Amino acid sequence: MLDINIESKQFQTPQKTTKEVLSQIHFKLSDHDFISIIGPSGCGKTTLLRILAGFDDDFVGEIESSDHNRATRKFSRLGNIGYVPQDFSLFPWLTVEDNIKFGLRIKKYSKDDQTDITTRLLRLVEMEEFRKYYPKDISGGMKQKIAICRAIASNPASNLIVMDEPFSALDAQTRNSIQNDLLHIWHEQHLTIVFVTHNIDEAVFLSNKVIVLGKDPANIQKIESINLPHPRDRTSTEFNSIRKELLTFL
Amino acid sequence: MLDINIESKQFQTPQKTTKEVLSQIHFKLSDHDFISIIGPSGCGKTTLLRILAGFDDDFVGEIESSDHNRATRKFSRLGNIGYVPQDFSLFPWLTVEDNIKFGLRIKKYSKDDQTDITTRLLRLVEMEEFRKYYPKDISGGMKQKIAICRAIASNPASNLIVMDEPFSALDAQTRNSIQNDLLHIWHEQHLTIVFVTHNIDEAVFLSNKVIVLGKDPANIQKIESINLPHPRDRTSTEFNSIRKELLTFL
Amino acid sequence: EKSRPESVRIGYLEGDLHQLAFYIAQEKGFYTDEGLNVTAVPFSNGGAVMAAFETPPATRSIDISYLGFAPALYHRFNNPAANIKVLASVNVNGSALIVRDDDSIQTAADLAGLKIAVPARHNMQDFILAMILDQGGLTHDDLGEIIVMGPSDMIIALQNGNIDGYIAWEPHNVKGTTVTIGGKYLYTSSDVWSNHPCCVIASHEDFIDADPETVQKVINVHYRATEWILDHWEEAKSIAMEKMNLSAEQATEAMANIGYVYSNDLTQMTAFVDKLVELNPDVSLDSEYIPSEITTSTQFIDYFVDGSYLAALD
Amino acid sequence: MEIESLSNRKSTQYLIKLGYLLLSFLVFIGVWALFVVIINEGMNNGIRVLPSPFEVFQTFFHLLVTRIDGNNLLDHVGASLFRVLLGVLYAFFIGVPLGVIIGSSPLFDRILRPMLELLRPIPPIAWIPMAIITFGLGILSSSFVIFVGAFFPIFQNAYDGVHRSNQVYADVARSLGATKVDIALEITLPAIIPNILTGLKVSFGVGWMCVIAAEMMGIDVNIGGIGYFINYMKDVGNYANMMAGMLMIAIVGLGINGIFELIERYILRWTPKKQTEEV
Amino acid sequence: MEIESLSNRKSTQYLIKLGYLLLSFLVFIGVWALFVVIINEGMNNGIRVLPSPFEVFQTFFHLLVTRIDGNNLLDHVGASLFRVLLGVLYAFFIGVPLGVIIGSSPLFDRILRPMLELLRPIPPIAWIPMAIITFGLGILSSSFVIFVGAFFPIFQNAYDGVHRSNQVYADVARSLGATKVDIALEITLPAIIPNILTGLKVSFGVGWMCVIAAEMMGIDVNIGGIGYFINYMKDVGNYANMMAGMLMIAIVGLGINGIFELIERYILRWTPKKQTEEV
Ligand SMILES: Nc1ncnc2c1ncn2[C@@H]1O[C@H](COP(=O)(O)OP(=O)(O)OP(=O)(O)O)[C@@H](O)[C@H]1O
Ligand SMILES: Nc1ncnc2c1ncn2[C@@H]1O[C@H](COP(=O)(O)OP(=O)(O)OP(=O)(O)O)[C@@H](O)[C@H]1O
Ligand SMILES: [Mg+2]
Ligand SMILES: [Mg+2]
Repeated sequence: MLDINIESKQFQTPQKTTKEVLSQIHFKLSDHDFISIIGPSGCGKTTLLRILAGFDDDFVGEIESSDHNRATRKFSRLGNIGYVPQDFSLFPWLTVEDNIKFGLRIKKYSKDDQTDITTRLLRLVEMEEFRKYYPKDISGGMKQKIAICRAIASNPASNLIVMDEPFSALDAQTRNSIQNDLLHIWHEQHLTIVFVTHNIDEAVFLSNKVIVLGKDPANIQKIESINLPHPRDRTSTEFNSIRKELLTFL
Repeated sequence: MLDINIESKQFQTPQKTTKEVLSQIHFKLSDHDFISIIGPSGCGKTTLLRILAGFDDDFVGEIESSDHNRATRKFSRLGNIGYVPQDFSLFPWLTVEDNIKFGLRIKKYSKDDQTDITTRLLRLVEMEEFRKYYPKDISGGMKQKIAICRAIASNPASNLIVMDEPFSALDAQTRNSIQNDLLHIWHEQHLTIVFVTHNIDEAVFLSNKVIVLGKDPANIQKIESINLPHPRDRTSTEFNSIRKELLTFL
Repeated sequence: EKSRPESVRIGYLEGDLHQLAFYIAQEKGFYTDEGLNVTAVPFSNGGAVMAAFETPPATRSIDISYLGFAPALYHRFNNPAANIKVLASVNVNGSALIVRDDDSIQTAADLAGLKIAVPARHNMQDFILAMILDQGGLTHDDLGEIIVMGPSDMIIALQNGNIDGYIAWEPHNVKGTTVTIGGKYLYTSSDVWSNHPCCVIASHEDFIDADPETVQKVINVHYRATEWILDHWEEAKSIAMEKMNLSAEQATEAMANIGYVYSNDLTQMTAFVDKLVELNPDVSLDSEYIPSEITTSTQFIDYFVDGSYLAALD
Repeated sequence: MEIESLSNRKSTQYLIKLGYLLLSFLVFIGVWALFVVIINEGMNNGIRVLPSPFEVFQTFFHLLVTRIDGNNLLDHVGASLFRVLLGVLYAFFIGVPLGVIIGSSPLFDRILRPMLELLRPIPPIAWIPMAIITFGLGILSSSFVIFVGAFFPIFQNAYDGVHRSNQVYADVARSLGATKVDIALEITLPAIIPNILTGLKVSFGVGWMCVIAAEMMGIDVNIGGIGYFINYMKDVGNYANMMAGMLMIAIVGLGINGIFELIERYILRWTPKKQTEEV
Repeated sequence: MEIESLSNRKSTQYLIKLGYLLLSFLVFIGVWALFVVIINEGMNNGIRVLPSPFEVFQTFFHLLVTRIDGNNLLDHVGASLFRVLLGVLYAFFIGVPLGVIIGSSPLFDRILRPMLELLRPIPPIAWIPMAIITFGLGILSSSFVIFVGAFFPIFQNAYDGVHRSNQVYADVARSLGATKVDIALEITLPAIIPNILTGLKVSFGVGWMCVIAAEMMGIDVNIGGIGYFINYMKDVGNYANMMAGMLMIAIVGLGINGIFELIERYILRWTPKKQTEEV
């Protein structure tokens, strides 16, 4: 589906020097992949994701969309990639409902469609009664659920969604249940997901491929395929041996 | 060492109604215990910890210090409990060094002692070179290490330190290394630690007793003793069976 | 004669040709000759001078001031702290009503409904305006609007069409009659009342009691300066031109409208009080702030005007 | 019983609050009266220069209905408010677009901002003489001075708002298919509304201050305004009227603050509550 | 070579910045000149009312050394600055303790704050007539007016600082054995320093504005001050001098801002950098 070939990504520091943040990031993203990216804090995960989502095309390299037979860095400018950012992701001036509707409204869906889709998604994440709430009035876990709903609501043409540590602030219980929700949606809507986390456990539990990044500059330390069936048992021996192995790369 | 008997703790809500946050919290804290408290977000962990630390004595119940043969709720007003709060814990207007020195200065240690103790602790957490930095210029993990140093620097008479989710913002790698540091210090200084976390893994890895709290109001669901020797293997079967068991209580 | 000069703070109105004697005295060093060290305190109108007299003794900022007779009277009747005495006169006449040069405005009666500016309410010019209006059978209430502003702003306002006319002291009247401003004299104050009292010198009773010698010196200087103006008209004119930014023609015309005097014309002053009481409902000889035994304007002027320093001129 | 005791407690708390407010008001009147006595007795040897609080209140109500030179207190304060409104309106319609444009375009930022920075340190009041000589004595002058005072807070807040408005919101919107125009209208604008409100509030404060100064200097030949009124009353020596005018200013100021609070509460219902407040 | 190209790039960037600043200045002069032409030609039929920028700069330098009525521009601006400083100083020494006390004591808060809230909406400028009649025309009056203007920003910031200062810091300090006095001196005070600085900065701005208004109304019989100067020059019709005075105000304003920035950069070195800035 996508061929990612990033030779290098540099930033200008406040001292006007340049700093290489990404180097030699090469991997393939296939249809219905669930790729997790893990790596130390500040290594460049968000930067990589922003490039994937097409918000940043100031890098050396290329991202090619193989199936549509066109080569462009700006493939996502069409707005066909869902994005769940690391933080502050809901528009605080819109209600829960209007946040989900945002993309639908922009894409000029009919009022009825907007309501239908929103209601279906709110039901899916069990948040129908919070429709009229503003983001400030719901908990962190709820916010994350809504951010995910918003990303998938208008059904990105690419079916691709990138997520940046979406569960970092949640407690174990909420996190577990929302992980299962995500897997459910992923399967249901036949999505392709790129997922950044700093939690190895989570990566192993969710994805079929884990990319481990190093630091200064971030480069790929390891790409691990995980073929365990879902739902996965976190206490199984295979699960833990994969965790252990990944840990050695960090 | 401490006999904790909290019958009830209530808050006044902004709507002027009252809300019970803690109910029937009874447990014992022995010398050199490492107790972890886990529970869902917003259940009352911080509230409980603040009561333990003596910052809040507006509750029904009693906390008795058994070994000193005196019964008082305000035992910690003597300033003999170390406290590592959940957030914003370093004094931002002081350098790393002066943060650690704060308690020593208050307790009128000699200048030389202040410097010696600070240097020793900074060396222990491998942060000597950051002496003169202000908190804003060091990473989250470093801040947490300094907060711990500050809490133990002036050697609380009780040897008791309470910590409120001190590692919540860290990536896996940093978290693992600082967990080991903490165990080292705990053993070395013969400390008693009460540790709040929302990470079951962390609780099982660190402590000899895990208290699982329920919600609305928080009450004790389970007190689990863990007798595995240190260092613990997160991938071992025992470890994972304990994790699994605790998960059922959440 | 004296080694250390006596300090005295004298108030005056900014850019008022009536008070030329003060400018001349400063310029010619008459105060220094008397051994006085003068702090000159500028004010925008007589009301502001009176407010300064009325502040508590500890914070009062002037000892003696040049100001219009009207605000001095008005405040004396209406403010418990306005304990001043008039010591000498400064000029007669010298005010005028300037209106836009328009055929529709020919007499006092045409002022009905117009917007007229005055330097302050209840000051000298406001009072003259009342007299002008009275000639046309009008009162202040018949004007479209009465507006208070500094005399220099009046000229700008007339030029911009913000007002239809104004009444001020010289040289602001003559300045308003240039081609660009487009005003004309409708009445001079001497048209409605020849040789009416105008500016005076007044001092607070506290100061008169405390330092009569300095008061005497100031009056001496004023006398000398006034005489000097009358004796050296052309030279005085050139000083006025420089101080007030005037052309020779403007200075000539303006000074011709002003009668520079020093002695008090008690008859005219009494008439002034009578007219003030008649035209001004706020002013009454019953005022609780003047001694109760005073019931007539003659008695009041006798009380209010202290001619002893003029009498003692050397 | 539970509920009753609760409602009892509530009304008790209410009464306590009211009691404190009353106490505060009494303390205020007391301090004021004391001040008057000190000035009159201590500094003026018993001459009644300053009026007592009671006299001021009496005069205040009297002036609400009695016209002096054709205008009562309400006319004056209304004229002042109108001037402020007009100036702030100009500032709003020029300041917000300029803030957004300069805030989002580095080129304009580089060329126009230093110029504005040069003008900014001149207080609006220092423009009064300039305004009088160029625009005469009328609404043009007064609203110009208020415009100068109101412009910078509004501009700066809009500018800061754009600068600080989170890039992430724009990214998300783009990922959902929003165009540049969509982002400007649907993201930037709502995101900077709190800033603009803050700017407006500050502007009103500054404008209110400027109008009083400008009126004292007689900037507008139409109805004098409340600043004109108090200065005029000083000049004619009627200090009770002067202080009644100040009272009027205080009341209107309180009113403006109250209105802003209501507007904020409504428009900013999506923002988290502020920490403080509660009297 | 790497390093050289880097330093090259640096100096190029520096040049570009300088170029933009110059361009900005030229645009500024151009706009100003255009404004003068419009006023003189368009509104005054070709009569030169407003001076050209060039004339103003010339006059400015002339007035730096030439005395008018005994004082040059620097004397005037110095007098104004002194008044502001004095008023702000009073406000500081009264506002900070009061803010801390009222901020930390619910009782004082309830009794004193409503009283202050009643006084707050009266702009400092509205106090000018009152100041003149009670304190006369001198430094007492002018510094009183500036005090009123400077007090509220300083008080409010100290108050907010205490209110918002994090309870957690106090808890930690207590856990380390700090007494109440320790906490007040070692926690509350440093924690509110940024607030107090903000308050001071606002105060200076307000004070600078007030002093100009007060001087225009002739509040001080000693050296007139820069506000008096520009108003006086308007009155005598010397508009080049008037605008030179305004230029002086702008320059001093820029200077004050610069000094505050330096102080902030030093005292607040422990606070995270602000987002914006950079011209
Ligand atoms: N706009 C920018 N300008 C300069 N440097 C930047 C910029 N954005 C990011 N960086 C730098 O790039 C590096 C990678 O940042 P990034 O946010 O991608 O890390 P991350 O892996 O997402 O970290 P975290 O786990 O904390 O979210 C960091 O060192 C950061 O300082
Ligand atoms: N001062 C207070 N006034 C009113 N309610 C409060 C107060 N402090 C805490 N609460 C309430 O008490 C409950 C428990 O809060 P607490 O901070 O102890 O939770 P927590 O378990 O530490 O949560 P987290 O995992 O998010 O840190 C919450 O519902 C909170 O709203
Ligand atoms: Mg990131
Ligand atoms: Mg907590």
